[in-house]
Amino acid sequence: MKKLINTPESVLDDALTGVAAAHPELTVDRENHVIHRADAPRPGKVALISGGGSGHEPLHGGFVGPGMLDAACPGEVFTSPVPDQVLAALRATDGGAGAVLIVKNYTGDVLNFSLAAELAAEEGIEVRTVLVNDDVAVEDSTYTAGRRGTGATVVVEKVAGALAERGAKAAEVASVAERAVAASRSFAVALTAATTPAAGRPGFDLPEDQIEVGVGIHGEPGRRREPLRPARELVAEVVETILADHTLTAGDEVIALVNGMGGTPLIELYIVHGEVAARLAERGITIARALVGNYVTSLDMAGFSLTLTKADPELLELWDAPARTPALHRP
Amino acid sequence: MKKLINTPESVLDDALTGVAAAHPELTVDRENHVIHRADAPRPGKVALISGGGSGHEPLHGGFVGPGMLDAACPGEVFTSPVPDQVLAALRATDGGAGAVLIVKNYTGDVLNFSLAAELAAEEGIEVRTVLVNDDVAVEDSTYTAGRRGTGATVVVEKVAGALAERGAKAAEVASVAERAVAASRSFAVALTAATTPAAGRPGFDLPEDQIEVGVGIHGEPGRRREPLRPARELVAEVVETILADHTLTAGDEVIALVNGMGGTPLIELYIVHGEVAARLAERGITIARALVGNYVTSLDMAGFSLTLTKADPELLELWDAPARTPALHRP
Amino acid sequence: MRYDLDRELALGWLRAAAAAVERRHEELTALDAAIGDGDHGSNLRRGFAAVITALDALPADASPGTVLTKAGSTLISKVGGASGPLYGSALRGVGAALPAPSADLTELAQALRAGLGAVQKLGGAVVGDKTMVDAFEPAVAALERAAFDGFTLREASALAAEAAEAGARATIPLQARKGRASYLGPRSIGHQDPGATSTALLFRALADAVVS
Amino acid sequence: MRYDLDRELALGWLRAAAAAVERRHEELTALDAAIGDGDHGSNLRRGFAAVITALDALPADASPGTVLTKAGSTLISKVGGASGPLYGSALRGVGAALPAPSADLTELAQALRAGLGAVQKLGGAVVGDKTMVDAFEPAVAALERAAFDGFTLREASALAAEAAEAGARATIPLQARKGRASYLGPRSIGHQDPGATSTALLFRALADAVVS
Ligand SMILES: Nc1ncnc2c1ncn2[C@@H]1O[C@H](COP(=O)(O)OP(=O)(O)O)[C@@H](O)[C@H]1O
Ligand SMILES: Nc1ncnc2c1ncn2[C@@H]1O[C@H](COP(=O)(O)OP(=O)(O)O)[C@@H](O)[C@H]1O
Ligand SMILES: [Mg+2]
Ligand SMILES: [Mg+2]
Ligand SMILES: [Mg+2]
Ligand SMILES: [Mg+2]
Repeated sequence: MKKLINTPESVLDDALTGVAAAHPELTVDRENHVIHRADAPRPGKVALISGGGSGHEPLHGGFVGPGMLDAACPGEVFTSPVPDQVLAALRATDGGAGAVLIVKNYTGDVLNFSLAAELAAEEGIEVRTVLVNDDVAVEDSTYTAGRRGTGATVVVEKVAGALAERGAKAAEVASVAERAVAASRSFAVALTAATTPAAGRPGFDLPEDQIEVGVGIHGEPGRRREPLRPARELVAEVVETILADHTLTAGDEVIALVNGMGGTPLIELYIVHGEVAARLAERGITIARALVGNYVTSLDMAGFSLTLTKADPELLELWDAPARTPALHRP
Repeated sequence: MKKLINTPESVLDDALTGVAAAHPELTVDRENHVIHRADAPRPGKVALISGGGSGHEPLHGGFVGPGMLDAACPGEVFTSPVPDQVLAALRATDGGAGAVLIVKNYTGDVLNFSLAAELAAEEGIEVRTVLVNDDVAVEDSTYTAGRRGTGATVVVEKVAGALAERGAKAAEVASVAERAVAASRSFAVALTAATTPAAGRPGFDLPEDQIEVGVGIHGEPGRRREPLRPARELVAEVVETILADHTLTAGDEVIALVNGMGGTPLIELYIVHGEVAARLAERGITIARALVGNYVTSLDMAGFSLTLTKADPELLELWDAPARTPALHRP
Repeated sequence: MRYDLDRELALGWLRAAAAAVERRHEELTALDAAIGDGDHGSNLRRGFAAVITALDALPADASPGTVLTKAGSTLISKVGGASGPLYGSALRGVGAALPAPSADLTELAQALRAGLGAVQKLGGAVVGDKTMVDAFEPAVAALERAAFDGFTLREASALAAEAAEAGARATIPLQARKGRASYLGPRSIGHQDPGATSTALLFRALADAVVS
Repeated sequence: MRYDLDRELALGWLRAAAAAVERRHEELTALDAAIGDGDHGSNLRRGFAAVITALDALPADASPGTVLTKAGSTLISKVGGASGPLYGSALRGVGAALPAPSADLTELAQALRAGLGAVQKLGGAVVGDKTMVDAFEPAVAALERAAFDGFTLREASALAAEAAEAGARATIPLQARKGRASYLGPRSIGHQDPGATSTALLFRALADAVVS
């Protein structure tokens, strides 16, 4: 394992030290492992909070700031945060207008966030939870833990954050977040496996000519293995898979997120985006807004995910609204 | 080789297709391989142009926009652009106030940009060239091609771009760029080698416990091999190496860029930044501004570079000035 | 050798569990890497290390229930992931059912049944879903049977550990329907569930603590 | 067999060069990967493919100088990197010195000396710096000597190719002082310079074109 770390155990603490040093506009609660806006709490503003395992940076800490999150709760690598952490975030950002938790749909995240929500409710903080579950690779939600939350999280945090910033009520913020979830579908492929500091070796072995299709963001294997093919063919398959599960037809507009998993050069993500645009154009679907880069990563995994969010005027307007965070800016 | 590409030969063309699709605020001249501001030429504004081999994304195309570059000329992967390309960029952005070329000091870049400058001069465009040569790993410039241009390029493009945006004259823009170069030193370590699409395999073989110290950004081996050590020790060495060549003393302020080479997770870069901040604090040097992320990459190489720019009020003010580019924003 | 669950045995159990996790965390992580996200071992290791610290701070006259409840709360506060709330709630459920200074085998079996109930209430898993429940359920059933049949705590806890281990092994051919492994669909078949494995390890720790 | 450099031989030389680059680009790239950035082969491949296309567009009565100048300009326009301007300027330098429909061996040697001069003016390298100059200089010197000694073009071009090849091999023990390989300091020792290798290949292409 080759990593720029001190010890596998201190990864999160050491990274938070760096976040604190790099971002004076954020407050890092080192003890509770919470990153929040330095100006929190904002009286009268709904607190928008998210979190999840670390290793997905810039998600979520990189999206804390005006127009997006009020706080992020980074768990250990690939491990959901603990309830205490989420409770600390809820307390630090409570402006009296309630809170909305954006939770990616994983058993661990759901359990820990809901324990925290119970504790906060006992303290008089009104908490709503929005589950993000955009990953169409999880086909059958009756016999699984349900669809995973992946790339759509960025879209949800952006639009909900914009609405919260304007002073909307918690119910409105939760409702637009849910609308964004419902409008979003994602699918990911991996060219290599991620290596967690704790495990010290790749999560799976992948021959030089094979890729994992339908992977999540935690280094787990996907639905199946396939030979690596040219970007054009691979993207065509990914677009097909998403559209088969989406209500997109000619004339529709989308927000498209071509997301790198951490180990893929940006130049390749642009190649992927070019192919995505071509495939969608063939079907008469317009990319109204595009985001290309590493936003929801899986440590050093090579590969990409595509998220398509069906756009409407409200979602687009919120997507374009001002935001000032380490990883996403809108003027 | 596992890459999201169509063919090794079409990497640049296909990526430019994606850039064009993702960034309506930029114009991509597909024939000449130039990315420029959609509003170019801006009459009366000095044109700030840079370029270099591809594979370093977001450099340079990601820094085109108000407050930074007017145009970028991406060459083939790790290959400097050709004079025709640079000439096309000069023509497309010529607002009558001359141009400043930001050129990283590599033989190929220097030769190609200077041929272009000659051709442009014949067309009546006044061209100044600023060489970026910040890499202290190249120790002896008498017996080498001179110090390489690496991370400092981002700082130079930012501060020169801010001044150019305000309508400064070409000589002033070139002069602040030169000041930023003179104030900057960088050093890089690699944990893995980059794989170019053309070569198809890593530029060098590195045992599982070894790193290359003093590498450049083109997949070339560094000055020496060392065992991988904890981030704390590695960063201490990198900081030492830079300070040994820098005129920084207690009380000084710096702009610090902890730059990922493409294959290193952001969480590790934050760990590195935390260590950089600690080492500088020990010496009484203050990080006035920090930038942590993948800015000058080397395809899929794992590792990081550290750039320290000695700050002064003018450089800080220009660093903070508005910018609106795909990869760097300032409100 | 102990014949009832008292404060000492509760502490001994948790210490044996912590030691076992410390010894075998890499194995748990490897199992989790195969069909999950490769953190189960380090999750439990972090959690049980915190449990040991928390136990030191308990008053000397704490009941076994208080000890186990504290351990559960600590796991919830320190582990994260799916296993943190699940094991934490389990131990809190066990602890809540043991208010007296000591509990006999029947009472212990009832308390563990309550702990299992907490896991199932929270996680919704049933036997056969390829989770910790697949080891937990047969272990509790074995204890209940042993109590009914008049076995000693020593015999009962050994039977429970064996049942849990058999339950863990029996997850190998199953396709996961809960937790992260469920995302793999049929590809989860052929691997032993990490949570079931750690549950077996916890029941083995109980049996070891009883005889030591 | 040709005795003078005329239009046909200039074209034949460039075609042979393009074919050789196409055949051996991987080897050039591998040499460049060892002490540079691993693009020399693909750079020249892209460049010479463009040269071939450009040649087709030339008028049928173009002088050898025009042919070589055009090839040089094409390399400058298509290759990039260090080798693009250097080889491009070299060929432009050679072409500029060959205005007549045909040139004898002495004139060819003079033209190649001018091409080498262009490389050295642009890149500042001297023999021993571990660059293309290390193959270029001995090849030109061999041609000059052969012309002085009254050798045929066939004999002279074979000697030049051998000299270039020897010069390329002689770069192996050198420490680079120009170009990218210089960044490696002493670690550049022990590797053959890619540019010197491609220069040898270009002189071999000339010798091959002469006899074919
Ligand atoms: N819904 C559930 N009910 C019971 N046990 C579960 C459930 N979901 C997951 N588990 C158990 O948790 C284990 C994984 O724990 P761990 O790796 O620590 O958490 P995570 O899956 O969040 O990374 C699984 O092996 C499984 O036994
Ligand atoms: N200053 C120079 N003078 C002569 N030849 C040079 C000089 N710098 C580099 N070269 C030659 O160029 C070759 C590398 O070419 P290439 O790989 O195409 O360009 P780059 O180094 O820009 O990637 C080197 O092997 C060397 O022979
Ligand atoms: Mg986990
Ligand atoms: Mg090159
Ligand atoms: Mg796990
Ligand atoms: Mg090269």
